[in-house]
Amino acid sequence: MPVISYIDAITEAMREEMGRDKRVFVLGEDVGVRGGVFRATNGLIELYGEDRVLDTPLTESAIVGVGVGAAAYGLRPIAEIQFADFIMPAINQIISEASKMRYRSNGTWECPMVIRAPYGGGIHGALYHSQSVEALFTGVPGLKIVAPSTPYDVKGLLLSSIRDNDPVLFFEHKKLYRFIKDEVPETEYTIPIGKADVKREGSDVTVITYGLMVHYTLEAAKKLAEEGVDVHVLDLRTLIPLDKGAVLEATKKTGKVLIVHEDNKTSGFGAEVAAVIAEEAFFDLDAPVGRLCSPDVPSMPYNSKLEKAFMLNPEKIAVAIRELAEL
Amino acid sequence: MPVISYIDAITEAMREEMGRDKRVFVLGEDVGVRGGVFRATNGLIELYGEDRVLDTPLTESAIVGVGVGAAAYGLRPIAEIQFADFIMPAINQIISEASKMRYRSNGTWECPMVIRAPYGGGIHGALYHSQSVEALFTGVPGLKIVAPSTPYDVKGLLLSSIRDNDPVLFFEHKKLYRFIKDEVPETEYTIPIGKADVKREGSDVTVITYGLMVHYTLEAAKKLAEEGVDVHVLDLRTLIPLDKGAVLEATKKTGKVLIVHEDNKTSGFGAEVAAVIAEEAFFDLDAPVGRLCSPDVPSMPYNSKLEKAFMLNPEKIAVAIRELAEL
Amino acid sequence: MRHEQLGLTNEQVLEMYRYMLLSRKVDEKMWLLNRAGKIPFVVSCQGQEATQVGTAYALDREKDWLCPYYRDLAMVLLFGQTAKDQMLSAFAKEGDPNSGGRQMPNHFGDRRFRILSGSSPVTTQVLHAAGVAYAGKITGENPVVLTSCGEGSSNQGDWHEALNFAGVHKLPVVFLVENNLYAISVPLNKQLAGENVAARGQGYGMPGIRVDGNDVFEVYEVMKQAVERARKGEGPTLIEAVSYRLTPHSSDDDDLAYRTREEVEEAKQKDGLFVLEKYIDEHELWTDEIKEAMKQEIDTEITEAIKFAEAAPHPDPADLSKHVFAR
Amino acid sequence: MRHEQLGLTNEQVLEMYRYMLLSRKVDEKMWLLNRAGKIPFVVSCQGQEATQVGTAYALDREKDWLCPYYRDLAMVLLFGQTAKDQMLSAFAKEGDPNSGGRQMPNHFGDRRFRILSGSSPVTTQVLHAAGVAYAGKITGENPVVLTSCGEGSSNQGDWHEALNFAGVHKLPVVFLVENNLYAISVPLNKQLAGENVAARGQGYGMPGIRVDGNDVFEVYEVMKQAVERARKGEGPTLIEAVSYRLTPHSSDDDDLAYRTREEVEEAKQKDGLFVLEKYIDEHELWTDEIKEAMKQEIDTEITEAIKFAEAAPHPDPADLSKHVFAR
Ligand SMILES: Cc1ncc(C[n+]2csc(CCOP(=O)(O)OP(=O)(O)O)c2C)c(N)n1
Ligand SMILES: Cc1ncc(C[n+]2csc(CCOP(=O)(O)OP(=O)(O)O)c2C)c(N)n1
Ligand SMILES: [Mg+2]
Ligand SMILES: [Mg+2]
Repeated sequence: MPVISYIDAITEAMREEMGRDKRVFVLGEDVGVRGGVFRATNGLIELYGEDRVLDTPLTESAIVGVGVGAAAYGLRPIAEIQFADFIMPAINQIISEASKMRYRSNGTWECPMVIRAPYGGGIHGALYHSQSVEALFTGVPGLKIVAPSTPYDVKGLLLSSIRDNDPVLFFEHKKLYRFIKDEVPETEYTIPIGKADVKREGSDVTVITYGLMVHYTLEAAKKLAEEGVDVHVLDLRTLIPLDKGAVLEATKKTGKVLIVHEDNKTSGFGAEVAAVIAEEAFFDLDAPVGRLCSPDVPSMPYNSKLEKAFMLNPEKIAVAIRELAEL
Repeated sequence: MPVISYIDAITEAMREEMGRDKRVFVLGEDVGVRGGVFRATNGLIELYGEDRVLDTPLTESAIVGVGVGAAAYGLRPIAEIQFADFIMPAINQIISEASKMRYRSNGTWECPMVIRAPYGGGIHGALYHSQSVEALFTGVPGLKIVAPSTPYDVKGLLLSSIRDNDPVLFFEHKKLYRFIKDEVPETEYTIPIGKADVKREGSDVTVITYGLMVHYTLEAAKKLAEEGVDVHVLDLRTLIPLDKGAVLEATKKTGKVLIVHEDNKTSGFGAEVAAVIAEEAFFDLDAPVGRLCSPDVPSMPYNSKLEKAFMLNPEKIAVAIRELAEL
Repeated sequence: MRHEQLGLTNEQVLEMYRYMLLSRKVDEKMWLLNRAGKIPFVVSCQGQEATQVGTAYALDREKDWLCPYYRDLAMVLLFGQTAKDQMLSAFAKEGDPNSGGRQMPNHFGDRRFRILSGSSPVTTQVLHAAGVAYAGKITGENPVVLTSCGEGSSNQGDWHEALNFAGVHKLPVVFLVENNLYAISVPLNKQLAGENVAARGQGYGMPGIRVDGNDVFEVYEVMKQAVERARKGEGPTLIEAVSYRLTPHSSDDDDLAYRTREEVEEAKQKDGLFVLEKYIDEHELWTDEIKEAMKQEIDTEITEAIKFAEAAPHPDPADLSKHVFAR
Repeated sequence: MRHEQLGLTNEQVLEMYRYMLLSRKVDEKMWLLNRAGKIPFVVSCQGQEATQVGTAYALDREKDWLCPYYRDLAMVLLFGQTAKDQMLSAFAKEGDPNSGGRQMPNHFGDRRFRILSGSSPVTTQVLHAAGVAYAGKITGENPVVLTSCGEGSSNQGDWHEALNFAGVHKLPVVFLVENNLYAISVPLNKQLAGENVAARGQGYGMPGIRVDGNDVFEVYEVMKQAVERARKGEGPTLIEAVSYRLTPHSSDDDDLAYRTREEVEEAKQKDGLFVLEKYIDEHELWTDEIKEAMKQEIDTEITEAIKFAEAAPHPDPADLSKHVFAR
């Protein structure tokens, strides 16, 4: 199997699905000739032309709103938001329109659309090119929310998202784009939306996480294994619908849960995961449900020392796991 | 003390503070001659003129964005969003601008501004005049979020919000506007942001809630008292900053916690409250942390039977408390 | 005669009138039902029927699409909806083709007639229209898309983004702004910098045309040209039709708080329905019998629609959670 | 001579040139520092200095306000910031007056000079400008507010809402659009329906004027009139200054992916800095000594600024959580 990067897996998924399904088209800022500022749509305009690889004006509400209209018509738009931080002007179209189209029309209209957005930090992006914005949407019924951590997962989940009949927010951690490579089949495969994945089996402490933090946690786990702490790592992959079964099972596995995410703590998605555990797996718990997250500040600063102070890393994660293991 | 309605308490707070502080001004749709579609700004234009009671064009992003500029200049805008559901077009200005002004400028600029928004349902408002939108903002550091339940609280907290040097989202439950009356002092008083309030002392089950649900819970508690179940009711009043001390104390009080809110369950603010309890009061708990919320559907329908099926009420709350009490 | 110069037959003129009258009467009945406590909410088309009929008449009602707003009753009736549909919606019954009773009345959406489901937050549909037209263009089916909104709504950011997008891609969209001089209580001079919406067309590289919205022939004529232009691939047109809202903003409004009875009475003299009736009378396009029969027919149609809708079943409360997602 | 007709002294022309050159040189140095791996990011003013200097020169730099965008280096230098300030920001040091190293370079904000802190999401500042002007107007202090953005950004909804708001209230704002023909990779014809931003002025009831942004005198002349108009209470003006971005979009961009080397070379021939230098040469407004001395001075200034900034302290990581709220 070829070994490719996270971003190449994304490009492949779009390229292949656009070849298979004429209804699929891509729109966003600089997605055409430039192939996207991160190069996720690299080569697509040459293959599929500028009608299906559409450079839009610099207008996020239009990118999503035009997508909603095109999806209603019967196409399958993939909208790229250049940085997740810039999804804000499109929130009205996402929350008032895309998420409610099916419900408000009593199932007669729908919005099969993917909104891709690179999120996350640790790349000197400062306050407005580093944000984790997923928690803005996890409370909005009608949206599916996906945030994969590996090239294999990102390709399989992007294909499922494009084929899904509902709006999917597809969050790609931009630090992962070129950070990791993976074996990815050239043959068609999909990964179902709504299924978490155990990335490491362990018996002492369960970590539930997603995105870049999966890798940092696995690093921490490797180190802790040497100390005799055996860490179980669940990668949510999909945030909404949350794979409750997997969360509860992972909790049962060790009785000690640490939720880790890059987003700030208060009302981050970890809150929902913790709440589900506190409600539905209470009697399986041997210790308080921990959350290790970024601090509650507006976003990570540009200065490298401040950025480092903001970001989680394998060391910080290891400390928190160790503490929990010792309880 | 005069007995006045929730909405009159809001009007009074603005009227008095505009009299005391020339920097305060009101802007929004129909807030002038019409006195607001709910009449919250009734009489203000007559007293303070159209420069300080400004009918804006139908543009929420401008209402907040102009407010941000005016606040930076040194004024104290109170922006009215006609219905909380229509705050979506302003989210970029709230999240990217208002919440980050102080942080990004290293404390040299600020945004002392109140954004008032009537939220909540049960008033035949259908999908777009009924939403609870608070959870969209509780994860955004830099914003304070207030959601009072009584005329006394709403007046005291609105005064504090106007005087606060940071942006405050002030959520008013529109069903409460004329639903309840209360003794409200004519003399100046404030209630600090960030302090929850025990609305009923009890020893069997703790309910943590806010907004309209405070009243429904108190009704349920009254009924349950007759059955011998003694309910402790904590009204959060402020969501951010969360009064953790009060939450933990209320948890300790009974060891059994039910969180109740009108917003849908998944990633509602109850998730954060449950997560705090699961992390910081775990050993005080005698039972799983319950959450009783609206169902995870996009919003409540217009049809009265569907609306009723959506909304919580004292009966549904009583059932959930009873279940918890019996655990 | 004017209508002949426009290529309209006598029968067509009578049909135009019929739809204007039907709309007016359905609307009037809704107010009565509301005042009688039978339906919770009304928002009217009264005073704007000439604009709406002139518009819909210029479109291909077998092929073209509508992204209308809440006052466009006459438009959707011409596209195929019936008085019965309106009453099912007003009573929020299961059979409501727009939303199965989930949305407020006048939140149109009907797959049968290519009327895309709309929401309450104003102006979002204007972007959907661009999306539908874009999809129609790249699939080669090329329907013309008519989208409309109030003049107040034309100040929203989405409106700008939509006109610009459609202008860039020369999409077959006609942007109609129904200027009724008020956005709820806010008069033109506080809404619009230029008093004139049509003047904005130039900035988007498209014709901007202002017409007398009370003159169904003038609207039809200009609309016809715009539709032809769109059909030929020459791009979008902006049309501002000026008329007046003869009712309060909605059943929750009290318009005498912001405009005088005299002003409303004066506007009634120019009412497009009245103007067309006079035209038909003067040119003797009908006999008294035909006229009477038409009125009778409409009355019967509405009476039966109300009877049917009142007796029709409510949606099943168990269906509250249906149609959040596809499956 | 042209500058005399505009009331500019020889000294002023030299000062204009000095600031254009200073900006250019600071900018060029940043690229070198970036390529040397010393600073992570650069976004340039190169090619737009004439526009910016002509603009700032027409304002009252002791009283007026700026809500600029990320290319406006020359503007903020004229308002009082220094090369040292820029380097502190580029190195993200504690002493950076804009943000204490929290924001990327060119995210200007400086209370000392009434430069309102800006963010990365484009066009939000245009609404802030309207808010500052509104506040200045109702307090009677009436500063003129200059706000700017790129032509791509002028398609955002906030831009529309801001121009309309300012138009309605005849606010003393000058809206500058620096049209450099590209929004990252997207050329004008894919961004703008009309090729011409100035044409939009009419739709907001304000003059819309297009100038050669390479001609500092033309910009100054038109700007002067707009500022006078604003100062006299006659309302806002829209000015579109056309020039060219001589560098890639930012240090992360590769502009040859979307434009030819020849095109860039051709634009360099029209470079406003070059044009002004020729004008000064031709009219012998300086001697070779003065010219050389100026260049020398600037070089020294920048070299020292870099030395200072490199040696300056980083912000204290412990301050990460400072300035989220007032206390
Ligand atoms: C985004 C948004 N903000 C506010 C409202 C509340 N609202 C409903 S209609 C209306 C006025 C609309 O005025 P206009 O666009 O002129 O249309 P008209 O009702 O006059 O036909 C307002 C403020 C809304 N529906 N959506
Ligand atoms: C809301 C938002 N979307 C996207 C971006 C990413 N972005 C930064 S600059 C830019 C292009 C800006 O073009 P233009 O307005 O013409 O200004 P220029 O850079 O050409 O001066 C884009 C897309 C952003 N900063 N903000
Ligand atoms: Mg109107
Ligand atoms: Mg540009």
